Amino acid sequence: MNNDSKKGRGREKTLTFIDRNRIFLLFGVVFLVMALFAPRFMTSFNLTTIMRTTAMNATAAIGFTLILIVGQLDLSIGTIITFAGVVGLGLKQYIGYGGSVPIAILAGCAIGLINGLLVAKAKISSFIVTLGMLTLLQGAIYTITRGNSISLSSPDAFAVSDWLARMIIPLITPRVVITLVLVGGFTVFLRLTRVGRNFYMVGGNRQTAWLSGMDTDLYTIVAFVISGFTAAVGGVLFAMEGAAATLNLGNTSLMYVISAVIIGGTAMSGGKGGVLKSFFAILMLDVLYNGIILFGLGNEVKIFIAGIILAAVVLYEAYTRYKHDKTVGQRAELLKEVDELKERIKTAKHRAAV
Amino acid sequence: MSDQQRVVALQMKHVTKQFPGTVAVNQVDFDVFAGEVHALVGENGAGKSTLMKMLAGSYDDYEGEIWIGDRQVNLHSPAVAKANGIAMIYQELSLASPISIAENVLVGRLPVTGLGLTDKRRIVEDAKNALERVGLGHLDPDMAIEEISQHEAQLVEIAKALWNEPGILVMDEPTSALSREEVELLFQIIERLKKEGLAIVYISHHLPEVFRIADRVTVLRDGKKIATRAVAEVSRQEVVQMMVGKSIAEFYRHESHATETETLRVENLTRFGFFHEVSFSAYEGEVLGIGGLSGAGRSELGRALVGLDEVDHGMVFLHGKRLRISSMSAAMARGIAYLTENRKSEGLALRLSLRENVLVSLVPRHTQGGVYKQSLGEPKLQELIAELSIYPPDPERMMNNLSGGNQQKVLLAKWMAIEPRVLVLDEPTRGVDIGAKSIIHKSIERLAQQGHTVLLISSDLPELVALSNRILIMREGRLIREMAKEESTEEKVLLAANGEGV
Amino acid sequence: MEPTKTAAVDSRALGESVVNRVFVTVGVYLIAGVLLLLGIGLQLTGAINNFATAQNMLNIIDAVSMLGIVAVGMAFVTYSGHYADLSVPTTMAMTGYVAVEMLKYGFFAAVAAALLVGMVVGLINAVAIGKFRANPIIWTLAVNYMSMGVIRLVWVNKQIYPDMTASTVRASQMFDAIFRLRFFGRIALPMVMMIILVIVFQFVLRKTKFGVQLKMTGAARTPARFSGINVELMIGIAFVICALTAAVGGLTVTSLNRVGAWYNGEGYDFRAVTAVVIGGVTLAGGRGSIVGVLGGVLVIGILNNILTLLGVGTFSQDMIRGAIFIVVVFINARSLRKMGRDYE
Amino acid sequence: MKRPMTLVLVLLLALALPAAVFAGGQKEAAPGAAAAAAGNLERSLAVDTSGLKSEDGQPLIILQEKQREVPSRPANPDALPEDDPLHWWDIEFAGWNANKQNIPESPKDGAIGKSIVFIVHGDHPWTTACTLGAQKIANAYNMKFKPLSPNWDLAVQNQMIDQAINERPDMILLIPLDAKTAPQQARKINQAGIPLILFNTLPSAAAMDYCITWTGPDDFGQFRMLSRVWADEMKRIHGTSGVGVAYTQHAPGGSPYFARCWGPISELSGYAPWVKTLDKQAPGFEADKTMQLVSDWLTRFGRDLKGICAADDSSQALGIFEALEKAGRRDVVVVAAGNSKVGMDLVKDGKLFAITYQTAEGDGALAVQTAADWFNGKEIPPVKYLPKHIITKADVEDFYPPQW
Repeated sequence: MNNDSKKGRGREKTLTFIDRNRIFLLFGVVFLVMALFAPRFMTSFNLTTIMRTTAMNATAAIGFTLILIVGQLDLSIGTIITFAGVVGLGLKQYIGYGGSVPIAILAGCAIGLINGLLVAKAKISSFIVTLGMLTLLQGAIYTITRGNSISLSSPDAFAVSDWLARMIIPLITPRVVITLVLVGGFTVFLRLTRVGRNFYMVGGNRQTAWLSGMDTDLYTIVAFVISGFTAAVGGVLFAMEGAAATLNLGNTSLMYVISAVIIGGTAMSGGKGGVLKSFFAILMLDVLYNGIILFGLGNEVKIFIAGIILAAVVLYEAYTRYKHDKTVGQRAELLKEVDELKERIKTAKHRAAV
Repeated sequence: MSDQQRVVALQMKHVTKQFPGTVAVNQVDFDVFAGEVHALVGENGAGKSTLMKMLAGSYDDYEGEIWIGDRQVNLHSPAVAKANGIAMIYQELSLASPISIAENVLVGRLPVTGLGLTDKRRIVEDAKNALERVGLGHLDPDMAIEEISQHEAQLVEIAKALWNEPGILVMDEPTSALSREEVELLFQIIERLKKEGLAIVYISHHLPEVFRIADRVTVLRDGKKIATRAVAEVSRQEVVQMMVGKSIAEFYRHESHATETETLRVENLTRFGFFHEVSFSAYEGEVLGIGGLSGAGRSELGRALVGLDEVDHGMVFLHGKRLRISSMSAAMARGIAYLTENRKSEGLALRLSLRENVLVSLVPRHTQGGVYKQSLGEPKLQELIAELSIYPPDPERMMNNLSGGNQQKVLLAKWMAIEPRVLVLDEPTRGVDIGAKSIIHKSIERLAQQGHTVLLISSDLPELVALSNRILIMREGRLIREMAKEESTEEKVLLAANGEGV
Repeated sequence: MEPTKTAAVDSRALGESVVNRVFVTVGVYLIAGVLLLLGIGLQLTGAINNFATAQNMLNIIDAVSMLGIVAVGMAFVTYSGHYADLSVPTTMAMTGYVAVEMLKYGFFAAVAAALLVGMVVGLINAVAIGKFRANPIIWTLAVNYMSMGVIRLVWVNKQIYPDMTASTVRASQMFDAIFRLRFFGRIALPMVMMIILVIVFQFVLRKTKFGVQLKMTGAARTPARFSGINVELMIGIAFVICALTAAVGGLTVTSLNRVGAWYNGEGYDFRAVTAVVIGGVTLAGGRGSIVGVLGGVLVIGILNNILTLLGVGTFSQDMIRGAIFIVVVFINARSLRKMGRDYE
Repeated sequence: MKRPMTLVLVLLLALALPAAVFAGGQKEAAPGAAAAAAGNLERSLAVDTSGLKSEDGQPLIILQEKQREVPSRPANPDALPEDDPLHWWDIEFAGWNANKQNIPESPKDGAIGKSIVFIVHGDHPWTTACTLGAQKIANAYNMKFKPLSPNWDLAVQNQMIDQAINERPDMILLIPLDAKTAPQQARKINQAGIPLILFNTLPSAAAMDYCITWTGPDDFGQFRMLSRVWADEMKRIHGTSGVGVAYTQHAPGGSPYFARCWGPISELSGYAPWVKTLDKQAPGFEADKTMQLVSDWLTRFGRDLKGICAADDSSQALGIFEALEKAGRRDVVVVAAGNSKVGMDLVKDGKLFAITYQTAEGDGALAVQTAADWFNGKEIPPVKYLPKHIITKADVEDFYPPQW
């Protein structure tokens, strides 16, 4: 190992740094474009709108990021969002928000717990478990509501929803605050606490984690519980602000969150990623959509661009790995002489030709 | 070793561990003194790894007593084992590839600030120190494991184990992926640790290493303990006999079957950055050894020959005809095959059956009019199971349920099945017990006898010297030397591989 | 993924209980059988009627034949160790649109064009996932978005009708017949297509070079590559097959709905995976069979049938379906492990 | 190393704020200023839209000759049995007893040149037609017309409403994505002081307090009409004994889910008590699922099943027919909602007995027309229904080419 290889690694490192933080750049670019060209984008009202739109999916994305970090998948977050919304508002008229909201959130955790137990203890693939849970919950929601979406038109309900939607300062409403607190909290937790780091270890290599004395099953289960928790929080708050819970509240969230989290740079393979990145990814998409609407363009554009971005990111990641695999293990000192070697080969060919 | 420091660090009293249907470890007594290296040898499936996993706390259902110092402990989870100062260095690397070196080394014991938050600065510092101890000071602790080479990773693994400042250190085949230099470094480290009073359990198939580093050696066979002896008082032969139960020559120089007819000729073969301008020829019935340190480009050369990696320059001739190898299947069709050095990750489909793993190489050949006839492979399969005495001889058995040695035999069988004209063997006996080893060696000889050409890439010098008719030495991606059988000795090969001597 | 026990285990040891053995061999058909018995039992108790009639059985198969067509293709993706192809729904919709558009050049042009669309989407997936190893779930999701975008951009939220685009009445009638053509007055064409596909692909999977090599690829990609298998190609073909069956499914759905619309095929991705997995094709890859997938499809059909006959509401049916899905997969995985045919 | 990133962001915000101020300043000079021009009202009143036609050749706006009479609200509708028409009063007559809250005054300065934002529920051929109809009227009044579609995503629709408010148009027209979320949405627009007209999806009553009016199909009324025709036909064919019917429901959420199932049930409980309801299920708008459902019904109820009422005349209707074909049941009388091409073709072939006339273009057109009337200072009723009409084989031809 000599300096050259070290230098090479230095360069590599800078690149990987940019790569690791690409989502912030991406966000910056999108934001800049919209700020410059989209009509009425840069009004504090509109920016607040964006933040408020972001809130639900951003909250759900926290848990989902964690799930990917431990190397699992949770397809049920969309329905958990809806479920929590329905429970939270459905029970309000009986026990008030004071009781119904905690119950809704606990329900979310409970669902997460079940997912987690089935994955960790019964050893069923999380893809299967959560896919089944998705179907099951969807049915449950329709059954308990008998097809009625739930709305509250009582003054106090409106009071709450107004409070949640109130603009404290530009960009910030109470619901946004809650989201930001959760995002910040989990970012710190995952980045700077031992337990947080352990989640990465579990996802990075389950066996290592286990051998270094971590209860990997526990970590997996906790991840699912947290995923259920954040999804539920996102759902119930959204419903409260709207003073209504529809039965397909979270339907679009799943694909939206998956795309965002991946674009944010969290890997399906586990052990990589971060909550803050996911948050900015969601923000980036919302800014994009917001701008698209401001431009007066339709969904087709929105869907198409979302697809392009996602595809680009996935391809980029795949391709860098592809390249990496091809070059890993090259000897620096040999690489140095490659050009000169090529030269010699060319001349040799030339001579052969003559 | 003077008597006053003979403190018993670890004692296992008739421990037993059963798996469904087998008793992997049967009433074994085992102890280690502080400041000694106690080697544990035995064939694959003898129970070494099981015994060690027991120590690591991988099982919560073993029988018998384990004493650490003067306390009896229940090592029912890795956490407990760690808490009792037991550290393991595993054969299969136990590092998380997407995660930084630093966090892998310090896993579970990340330094924290007063606020209970992890301390980035100290993480890097500590990791650096840990790496220094194994001579990896130049590595940047922030790099992810996936960005460093395999032998670097092996050393990181060791650094990780040492960082836990264990009282008892268990090493399971720690040298399997190391170059000679690194092995030397490791041995120095071990010596130092001995002086610091560590109790070290050293598992290896590599008897020379055992005799070089160990104070005592315990032999296991079929899960039972055969004997514990002071290394000074026992000979290699005796140990081997205890291991296999009967006396066999560990190595025998086999006579050459090499002919004058050239099978393979390689001219200026080059893959930029891996190996440059390699030229040589090999002959019918020849076993052509390729020696060198790990990472010298030997495996890359082998892979390039069968088209697993594309070549940037150079030519390959088979029986005088220029070969343009586009893919491995093409190479196989021409009669060139490559046996990988990584049995588990590259060699075998552990989820599939023995039959499927062996016959996969024959699929193209046994496909007629688009229809694959498995039955055509059946006789060959039986023949190979018999020749290599693969146990259990049940073609339906899933690979994961076979012992390492038998897995390696299956891997070899896969390539013997197509009877290639040129067979490249990359570390054909890595991590394999002596019984399996000698069987594999016999098969290699048989291939040579029948006029096949074998390219033998091996870091196991005795093996290399014993089997090869000629030995090519590679160093840092270049072919630097060729040795005739007569002049080739372990020492010479070693020196050459290190770029010394003429 | 706890440390796997490589110590030699001999067969006496393995939990070869009758249940496990039966389950591993006949797999999903055991469940299908149980459900049938359940149905008959319910009929005897009078809880439901006309369950065990040829008519009803045919209904069941009819109901799932389109799902079957798609699932059979999806099975190859799962079998190759790549979970699922989430671009299936939009592929179905797009083939529908293109086919209907192309009817102006006659029926066969339409079918050809539809299959071509499938082919193209399949190839895109093949390159990205087969060669560059893009994550299958995310990539196909992205492709799903993009092609949906394309559809919306090209056909600006309009849906198009065969009988309006078709050059000749005959063409539109033939297109209509894709779903409606009946043999012996009762055997519908989709059913026939499904059966044929099952037979053909079962053969392909078990008896051809591709099938055998795909198995190795699915079970262990790198070792497969180191055994001289062109894994890129194998995976690629798997995705192309999937896209092609999706195209066939798309044609059928479109013919049924008599309209090219972007919501044709919605939900077919997860529904197909469910069938595939219930059918015993494990997500780990390299395990299962097409006949098994047929079984999975039938199980779903029979289940829905019984539940509706019982008068269970659509929504409660979902709950039951979800639960049963998880349980079945659990039993399957567990018996495989107990049999020593698999590990976590 | 983190610095460059943070720098980028800080820079952006620095760029952002002045831009915000700038945009904010510009915002006030919104469109509609032109409308202030004198004589605009006269010119607006002079505009005649009665001549406009939908793609199906029908007049774009068919004004209901007489508004439908509303029974007085029972003390507690929910107490009544579900098959009592009055049980559904709150949904059916939502808006009639609304107590409007700070509804803006009409400027009475004419519709010409006004800017309106037109938010639908999601992309669908129906929506496309609906938007087209609205566009026609808007053009007639030379309005600034901005259609938005949230693609069936509530979060997005809320965002669009915010953005619409931010644009400060002269009016917002909205199809609530869900009846139950409408109140909060309407309330927000109302509080922003922007005139609002809700249309198509009948929102829950509370929403009516905040909008000028609601325009759209009289789903309940139409299905009460349809159910009578349906019952008569069944009576003609099967007599009045052992007549069982089943309903394929609309997707939950919104009045159609109830109107297109409980409408007929409650109506028939009085008009034709001999009709037994066997089952009702919501297979979604997927032909194959519906087909399976109906096949199972035929197995389960056999000859007892004499009629099916579908909430959708395309996919669902088709599914129903494939099932009936297979079972060789020509005798089942099927009726459905909406006049899509598929549905009307089925009527033409005599497979579908009757469908309701749901003019998509008219739906959008009526909303915009009502907006125009309001700008022109006309009196606006709290609820404005589209005309009710039942299409049968007899007159189906008049409705070709279909709107979607």
